[in-house]
This record gives sequence, C-alpha cells and structure tokens, in this order.
Amino acid sequence: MGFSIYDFSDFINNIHAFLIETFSPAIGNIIGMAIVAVCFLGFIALLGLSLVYIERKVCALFQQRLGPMRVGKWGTAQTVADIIKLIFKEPLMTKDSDKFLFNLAPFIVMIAPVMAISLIPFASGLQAVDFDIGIFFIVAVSSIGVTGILLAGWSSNNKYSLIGAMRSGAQIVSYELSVILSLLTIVVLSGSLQLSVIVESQREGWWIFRGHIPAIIAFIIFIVASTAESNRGPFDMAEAESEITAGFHTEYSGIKFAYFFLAEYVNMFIIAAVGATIFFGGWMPLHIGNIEFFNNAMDLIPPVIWFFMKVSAIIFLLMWFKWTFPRLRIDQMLTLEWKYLLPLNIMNILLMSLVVLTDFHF
Amino acid sequence: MENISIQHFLIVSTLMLFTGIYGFLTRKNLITMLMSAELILNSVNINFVAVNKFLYPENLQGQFFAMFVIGIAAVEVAVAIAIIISLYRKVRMIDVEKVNEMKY
Amino acid sequence: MEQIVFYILASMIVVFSVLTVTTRKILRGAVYLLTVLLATAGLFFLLNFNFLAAVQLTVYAGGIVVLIIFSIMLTSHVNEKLESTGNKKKFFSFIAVLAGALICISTILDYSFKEKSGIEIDTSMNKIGKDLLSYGDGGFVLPFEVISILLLAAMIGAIVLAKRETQN
Amino acid sequence: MEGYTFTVLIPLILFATFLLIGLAGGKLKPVFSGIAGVISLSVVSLISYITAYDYFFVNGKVDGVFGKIIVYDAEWLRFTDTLFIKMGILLDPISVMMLVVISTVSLMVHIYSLGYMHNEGGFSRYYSFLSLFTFAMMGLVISTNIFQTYIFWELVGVSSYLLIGFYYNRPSAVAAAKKAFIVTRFADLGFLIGILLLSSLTGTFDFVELTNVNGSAVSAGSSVLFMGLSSMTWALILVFIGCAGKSAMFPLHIWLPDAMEGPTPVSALIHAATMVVAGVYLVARLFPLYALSAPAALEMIAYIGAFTSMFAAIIACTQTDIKRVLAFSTISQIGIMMVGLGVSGYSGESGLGFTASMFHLFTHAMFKALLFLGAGAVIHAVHTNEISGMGGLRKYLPVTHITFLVACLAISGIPPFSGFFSKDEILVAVKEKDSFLFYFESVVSGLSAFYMFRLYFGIFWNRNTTYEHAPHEAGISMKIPLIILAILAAVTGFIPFSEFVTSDGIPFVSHIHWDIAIPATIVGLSGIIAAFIFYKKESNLSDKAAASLGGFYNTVHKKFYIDEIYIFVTKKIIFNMVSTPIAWFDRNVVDGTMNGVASVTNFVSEKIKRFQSGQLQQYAFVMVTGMIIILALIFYFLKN
Repeated sequence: MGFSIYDFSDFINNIHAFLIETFSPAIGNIIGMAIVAVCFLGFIALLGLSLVYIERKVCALFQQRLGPMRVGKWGTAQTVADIIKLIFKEPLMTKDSDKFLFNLAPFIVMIAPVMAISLIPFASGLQAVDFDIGIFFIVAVSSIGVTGILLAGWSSNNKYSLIGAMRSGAQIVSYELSVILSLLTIVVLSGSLQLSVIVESQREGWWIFRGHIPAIIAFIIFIVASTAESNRGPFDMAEAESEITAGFHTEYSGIKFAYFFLAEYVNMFIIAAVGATIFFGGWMPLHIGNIEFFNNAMDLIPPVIWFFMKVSAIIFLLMWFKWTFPRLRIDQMLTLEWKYLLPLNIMNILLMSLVVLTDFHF
Repeated sequence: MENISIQHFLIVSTLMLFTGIYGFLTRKNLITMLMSAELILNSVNINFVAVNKFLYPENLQGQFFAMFVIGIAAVEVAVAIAIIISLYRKVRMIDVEKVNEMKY
Repeated sequence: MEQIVFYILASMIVVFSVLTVTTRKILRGAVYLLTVLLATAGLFFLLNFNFLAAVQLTVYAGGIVVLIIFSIMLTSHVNEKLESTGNKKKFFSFIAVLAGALICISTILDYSFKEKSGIEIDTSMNKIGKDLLSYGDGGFVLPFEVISILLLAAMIGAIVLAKRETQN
Repeated sequence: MEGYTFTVLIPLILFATFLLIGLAGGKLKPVFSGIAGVISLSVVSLISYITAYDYFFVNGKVDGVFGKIIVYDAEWLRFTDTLFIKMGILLDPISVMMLVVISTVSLMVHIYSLGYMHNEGGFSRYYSFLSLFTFAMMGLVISTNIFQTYIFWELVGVSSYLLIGFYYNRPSAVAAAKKAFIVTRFADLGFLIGILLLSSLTGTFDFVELTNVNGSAVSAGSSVLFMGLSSMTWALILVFIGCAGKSAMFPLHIWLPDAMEGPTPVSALIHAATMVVAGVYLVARLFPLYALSAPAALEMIAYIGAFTSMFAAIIACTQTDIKRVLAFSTISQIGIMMVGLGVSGYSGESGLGFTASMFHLFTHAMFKALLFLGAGAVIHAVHTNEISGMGGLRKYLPVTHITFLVACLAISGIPPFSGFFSKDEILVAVKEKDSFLFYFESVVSGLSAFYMFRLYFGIFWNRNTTYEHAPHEAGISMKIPLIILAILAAVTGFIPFSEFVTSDGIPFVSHIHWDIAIPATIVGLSGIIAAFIFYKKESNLSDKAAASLGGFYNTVHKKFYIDEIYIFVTKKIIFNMVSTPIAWFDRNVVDGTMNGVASVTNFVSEKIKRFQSGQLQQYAFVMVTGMIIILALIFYFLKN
C-alpha cells in the first residue's frame, strides 16, 4: 500500500515515547498535551485568518468585485490588519448589562469548536483524541455553544440582541436534530461512531457513493442543517442586519467581537471536516474500482492534502450558499426543519436501515 | 483510579444532593426551584454510575439507569417549563409563594 | 494525575452547586448549573463512561440548560434581582440540610463497601447498543421503549400547555 | 430461490404510492395523484404477470408439482425462542393466481375511477386509500405465515372501512362503514382465537409447515375432544368464522349490502373481486389442514356455503337497488365457492372442488367487477340506484349494454362465457360428493340467471323512461376497463385451470362433463327466459307474481329480517334483559356505597383542609425533615 509513508502514528508515538523517557510519565504527558494544545491554537488562529480572507474573496467573486486588494499582495494581509485594528479597539459595555456573563459568553462560544476540532482525523494517526463515541462527542460539545449565544444576547441588555439570541437559540436547537440524524444515517451504514473506524471503513470507496440514494439525501440534509446550525446565510436571521442590526453580538466590540467571528469560521471548518470525514472518506484517497494505475497515482498524494482538498471544497460550497441564496424568514426556517427535513430524515434512516439489512449498497 | 474510592464519589454526590434540597426549600422563583431539582437528579446519576463502576462492574445497569434518569429529567423540564410559561402568561409572575389562585 | 483531576472536578461541583442555589441573579444561576453539569460529565469521563458523559453533555448542557435559559429570557429581565428568602426559613432549611448531609456522609464513611477490582468494566458502544436492545439478562429494551413513549407524551403535553390559546 | 426477489417490489411500490399520495396528496393536483396511482398499479400488474408467467410456465413446476416458493422471509418480532413472527413472501399456485386477479381488477378500477370520481372531492384521498387497500390485499395473499395474514387482514379491514365511509358527510355511508367494521371485527375475534389455538396445537405460524401433508401439524391435536369435535376442528372452525366475516357468509353477511354506500368502483374492487374472497382464499390456503385433519369443519363450510348461496340468491330476486342486487349476487357466488371447497377432497382428481372453487373465484372476479363497473356507468349516467328509475338504456349506453350483457351471460353460466366452465366444474365436484347439494346448487344457478337478467332487462329494456338529461356514455377512461373486463369475462373460461391450480400442486386434466353441463345450461336458460317474460316489456306480471307470493315476498324483500333480528337481539334482549339490571345494581348498590364513602371523606376533609397551606416548600420542608429524622433513627438508634 502506498500510504504507509504517510502514516503519522509512528511519528506521534515516537514523540510521545521520547517525552515520557526524558521526563517522568506524568510530566511527559502534560508536556505532550501542551504541545498539542499549542498546535491546535496556532491552527485555529491560522484558520480564522485564512477563512476570513477566503470568504471575502469568494464573496467578491460572486458579486463580480475584486475584494480586498490594498493590504499586501492581492490583499493577503487584510485580515491581519483587521485583527490588529480589533485588538486596539476600546471594549465597550452597555449600561446595566451583566458584566460577568457579558465577558463569559464569547469564551463559551469558543469552547465548543475547540473541543470538537480535537476529534477530527487530519490523517492516519494525526488525531488528538480518538474516542469510540467520536461523532457523538462532536455533536455533544457543539451543543454547548448555543448557551454562549443565549448568554451574549441576554447580558447585552439590548432588545435586538435578545431577539437575535432567541432566534438563534431556537434555530440551533432545532437544526441540531437534523444534523445528528443525518450523521446517524451514515453511522448505520458504517457501524461505528469512532471517526478513525469510519474513515478506515471507507477504504473501498467513499460512503456517499457506496450508500447511494440515502447517503446523498443525508448529505444534502447535513449541509442544509449544519449551515443553519452555524447561523450562516441563508439562515442568518439571528444576525439579520436589516431587521435586528447584528443580533446577539450587536453590543460586542474589539477582541470579544473577534471571538464570535472566529467561532463562526472555526465552526464552518468543523462542519466541512465532519462532512468530509463522514461522507467523503476523510483522508482516504479517491479510488475507482480496480483501475490500478489510477488508484496508485491517487495514493501518491498525501492524505493530509486529500483531507484539506475535500474540506476546502465543502467550505467553498457553504460560501457559495451564503452569497447566492436570499435570507429566509424565521417561520419559514422553522417550517423547513420541523415539517420537511425532520420527517424526511427519519424516513431516510429507515431507508438506510433497509439498504443495510438487504446489503443493497456497493 | 487506585486512590479514589467509591466514598469520594458518594460524598460529592451527597453534598450536591443536599445543596439541591436546600435550593428547593429556599428559592422562591419556580425556575430556580427547577434548577435545584436538576441538581438532585444529577447527584443521583453520580451515585448510580459510581456504584456500577466500583461494586457491580459485570454489567451496565447503573449507566442505563443514569441514562433513563437523564431522559426523565429532560421530560420533566420540558413539561415544567411549559407550565411555568403558561402560568407566567396568565398571572405575570412565577413566584411559588404567591401562585395560590387554586387554593381551597 | 487522575486524583488531581478528580479533586478539581469535585470541588467545582460542590462550589458551583452552592453558588447555583444562592446567587440572586437568575441567569448566573443557570450558568453555574451548566458548570456543575459539565463537571459531572467530566466525572463520567474520568470513570470511563464516555457514552453517558456525551449523553449528559447533549441532553443536559445542550438541551435542558438551554430550555431553562429560554424560559428565564421569557420571564425575567436582565438587571432584575430575585427577592431574598426570609432568614428564618433559610436558617431552618440550612439546619435540616446540614443534619441530613452529616448523617449521610458519616454513614458512607462508616460502611465498608466491597469493591470488585478484578473486573474491567466494558463501556464500549457495542455493548451499550446491544444491551439497550436486548431482552435477556442485563437488557433494557422495555424501559427504553417505555421512555420513548414517555418522551412523546411529554412533547405533546408541553406543546398543548404552552400553546397560545386562539383568540375568540 | 433467487429468481423471484423482484416480487418484494409489489408491496413496496404500493406502500410507497400510498405514502406519496397520502402525505403529499393535498398539495398535488388531483389528476396527478390519479395518474400516479394508475402508473404504480400498472407497474405492479406487470410484475405480477411476469411472476405468474415465470411461475406457471418456466420455473414453478418441479418434478411435475407446483411447489411453494419462499422468496423472502425475515424475522420481524421475536418474543421468545419458539414464539416469533416472520414477514415474507410465499409463492404458490393460489397466491400467484390471486396476485394476477388483484392487480388486474385493481388496475381496472384505478383507470375507471379516473373518470368516475372525476367530479368528487377528495380525489387524492380516494387514490391513497385505493393504494393502501391494494397493498394490504397483496400483503395478505403473499404472506408466509398466518400471523402476517392476520396483520394484513386487519389492514384490509381498515382500508375497506375508509373506502366504504369515503363519503363521510353522508350519515348512511358512515353507518355502513361502522357496520362493516364492527361485524368483521366481531368475526376476527374468532379468527384470532382460532390462530392462537391453531398455533398452540401445532407450534408454528408458518403456512409451509402447517400445510405440509407429511408434517406434524396435520396430525396434531386431532385427538383432544371438546363437544364431540377434535380441538383441531374447533381451531379451524374459529378460523372459518373470521373467513365468514370477511366473505359475508350467513349470518355475518349483513354488512355487505350496506357497504354499497361506498363509491361504485370501490364496490367493484372490494366487494366483488378481492376482499370478500379473502375468506375463500384463507380456507384454500389452509386447505390441507381442513381436508386431512378436520373433515367435519369442511362439511360445515359446505353447508353454510350452500345455505348462504340459496338465501342470498332469493333475496337478490326482490331487491330494487341495482348495487344491492349485485351485492347479494356476490354473497351467493361466494357461497358457491365455499361449497366447492367444502365438497373437495385432497389430492388428485378428488381435489376437483378446490380447483373449481379457485377457478370460480378467478372468473367471478372478472365478471363481477365488470358488473359493478357497468352498474357504475349506468348510475353515472342516470344518477339513481333504483331499478325503477331506469329502462330502455340500451340506446343511450351501447358499450355498457354489450359489456353488461356479456357479464350477465357469464354469471348465468351460458357457454362459452367463463362462468359456464367454472360453475360446471363446481357442480361436477358437488355431484360426486352429495347429490342433494347438487340439486340445491342447480336451483341457485337458475336463480342467479333469473335475477341477473331481471336486472339486465330492467335497466336496458323494459319501458322507455324519459330522463331529465339525456344519459350519455361515460368517457374513455371508463369505457376501456369495461371492454377489457368484458373480453376477460368472455374468454377466461378456456384456461385449463386444473393444469395450474390444484389442491396438492399436481396438475391433472379436467373435462367438461356434458351430462351435467347441459342440464345446468338449460336451468340457466330457463332462468333467463323467466326473466324475459317478466321484465322484457313493461308489464305488471312481476307485480302479480309478487302479490301472489304475499308475505313471503315481503319477508324476502326485507332480507329475511336478519338486520332486524340483530337489532332485536342486541337492543331488546341484551340491553333490556342483561344490561339494565346490571346498570341498576351499579347505579344504586355500587355507587351508593361509593357515594357514602365519598361523603364521609368529604365531611372529614372539609374539617381538616386548613392544614394544607398550599405552600409547596413547606410540604417539602416537612418531608425532608421527616426523612432525615427517620434516617437518623435507623442509623443511630435502631442499629443494635
């Protein structure tokens, strides 16, 4: 097999063994954790910077503009400049707001994606934690984020923020169901919740192809529901500028605002990463049947590259949605979830179970 | 796990239980009373799991009971909050001592 | 290592429980409750009950606390403080609770538990899934089905209760 | 058997259609639901025909025997290791034949309804119910075990309830639907007990095991006696009660005439060709059991069938609502099928009755569906059900006229139409077994010729009634099914049925017994001639005949007062004699005691209610304190 040289597990194990040998096991473990933490924080920062830039460029592409061009070559340093500006801004606070909760909210919003990202398998062996309840854990921690949004809206002491937070809360809680159920469809097919096992089970072919009709339905539902869950357009009623200014983060400024912004983009990355892992085989290369030379050629591309190619494709899709579709009304959005997506989803799971029972997949 | 015994868990859960009971007895707002009830239920869960882990590790009864307790808690909160909200809509107040329209 | 984690989590649970029932700002109470619940999930992780911990996170943190916060948002205002309870009531409750806690703790410390150390507990998804849907020894299919009906009934009940009455 | 896995599609397509039309129906254009129904039924029919071709001509016959093929059998519910229920598909000659019958008639009805129901509300609802009904019926015939049969049996009951009560704003339709539901439910109670008894005797639900001639099921339970009959016989009689309910055998037939309140195509589908023969089908399905281990039950079936056929035929002669005539005619014909089954023996030539009965089921489905659809066309044209409001319609409705005539000739047993062949076979089988029943059934067939031609002459000849709007032929979608069914009714008699469907799966060759066929034909012709004399021209001959029969005519016209007897028994006897005293006892003695207790409680509570402050936390405080005190007592003072 071609990709044993791309397997990171030996590499990681060696580092771990080295740390434990050099220091005592306890301290070695703690240093190991610290290294992982630093890596992820750096990665998240980088992710935020690049995704904001990409989003602005993609937006410009769809609106037939150039986008940021002034700072740096093709405007590449634009987001860095923005961050510097945000850091130096005065943190404002409204009168009579609950200061403790107001300051706590951005952190709660950030906790969820940071915890979730640790589960993502970037390549074979390149995964911080590999729980046997993998997907379920991601779903569980990402449900914490909604609390932060509600707190932000409440503690701002601002009617727009409160309404925005309520909308957003209702939206996230409802669409979470569809996300879970659509992921469950593939779990039925692969028979495991553990992400590394799910990726491994797609060695013969990605689930979206092998699970054919129900898998494709599940993917479409997943994309729609997770777009809504992350409050992105066209489901961004929570921050609909024309109605309620900026929703729950109206009153936030400076670096705290940046947190909300960052959380949204990291969430988008997680959605794309989970989607790629569950439906498109994670870091598995594309294989077509028994065409040996093609498969071998695909194996030469490192798994990390595969993973990020798939993730970027899904991220582009999400951005495409945001800048193409008009925003829905809040009642339309709830109708879509409860009257269409949820029943469809449940039937889809039944269909998938039938497919699995009758071995009707490839 | 060598140094942590079942007593540790049971003491934590006992403290949580009686804190919950204290809250239930002293808070006036219905929602805060509900929160205290959640504390009580949660302490029960810790007990179930600790007993399962330390005393009866052959099976998972404790875990399943804890899961069912969580399910019941969800049910209880959903219904209780529905009641609280409709109460609030009628009398604009959710104070447990003052809601006594149906007395006698 | 595990000991340290346990003591951190335990002290978090105790401190935030107390804060939950004594704070006079209602939404802060909810956040403290959330912290207690998260710490409990941490305890479950520590005991290797991963699935249960994830259930705790999803249902409690993602569901129940959100519902509570929702209802708080609908029924009270940001700079509103809860009325404090009468001192007499507080005192008597405190005495009763203290007595109860002391009795329980002393009993727990007195009793010698027969811990089984040899057997490693199996909390894999596989076992959980099979146990939950089997009817034999250690199977829980009946309560599982019953609770699903209970959930449905509660859902309908909650909708009926909270539905705005139609005008006319 | 890999070859037949595609048959899984039959129920799945129908169920999917039901879901599609049922759930999305409100949003679609009505015509679209209709067309969706027709398309899915066409596909299902195609699959059924392919199955039938494959089974009868290519793969089905192994060593000269048509065996039972289990296409698919999945475990559905497992209670214990021995008690479990499966769901699956079983193919054998009768189930394949039923697939063809149901899909053909259902397809015709679907097409016909496009025209007939065109102006009615709830078009989508109608089609979704039709799909549900067809789904249930298909599931019933292909089931592998008796419990699956029972599930679909009830599903058939529900969907027929929905269809009969389709015009839910008409009180009579609602009453009829309720009546059908309650009567069949009553019979199904017997069926359920029968299933339980049967399975406890044999230890299995499975048809293949139950009907295995050499297996243990056939000999099980034959020795235990209760009231002179073996327990197996009792079990099979109970099962037959269920069959009698569905197939409208006397005395459970009362729901069928009322069920004519449903739309006419529904009557054609449910009350002529499919649902009402489910009882016959089930007896045929369990036939080896009946024939080998409970001949007494089989004999009872024969006599009940014979009585019902005569009884219904007499009533049919006096009814004036054309759909009711057809309803009683259906009851009568099903009675004849039951007789065929009842006189049959097992295996070989002695199983002629079984074959004949199935053959009659097949041909009857075709011509009776045609009769109903024809009647529907007539009703559609003149907007009345009463025979007195019609007459001379042959000029206005030529296509309906010819097809109706074909059907009448078929049911009267005139060669070369299909009814002749099947009825002849039944009569041959009956003759061999019991000559009394033979003469009895001959009279029935003469009567059926009489009442059918009474209907035919009454509608298409007789006086020239003037109509407010000139009646005209219905649209193409109603004509096509009529023509197709007429062709089928005319030619299906030439199918050599005994080479395909026999009681033990071994084909044999049957001949037309001219010594029986000729007298039978003469009887039929004489019935026609009598009808011709009475009803061809407008005359008062029939009234005179009725008057001369006097009280008997009235009794028959009122359907022998069976409905009234039922009402008398339930209302007068049960309500007055049993329920009233119990009610008195309940109201005065039981309630009195309770009221006494309650008033004492009330009095006491009035005195002590002040203890209740209504303060939740006070209660909780008391409770917690009490609990702590008890705990303290247990732990510190009672600990030895």
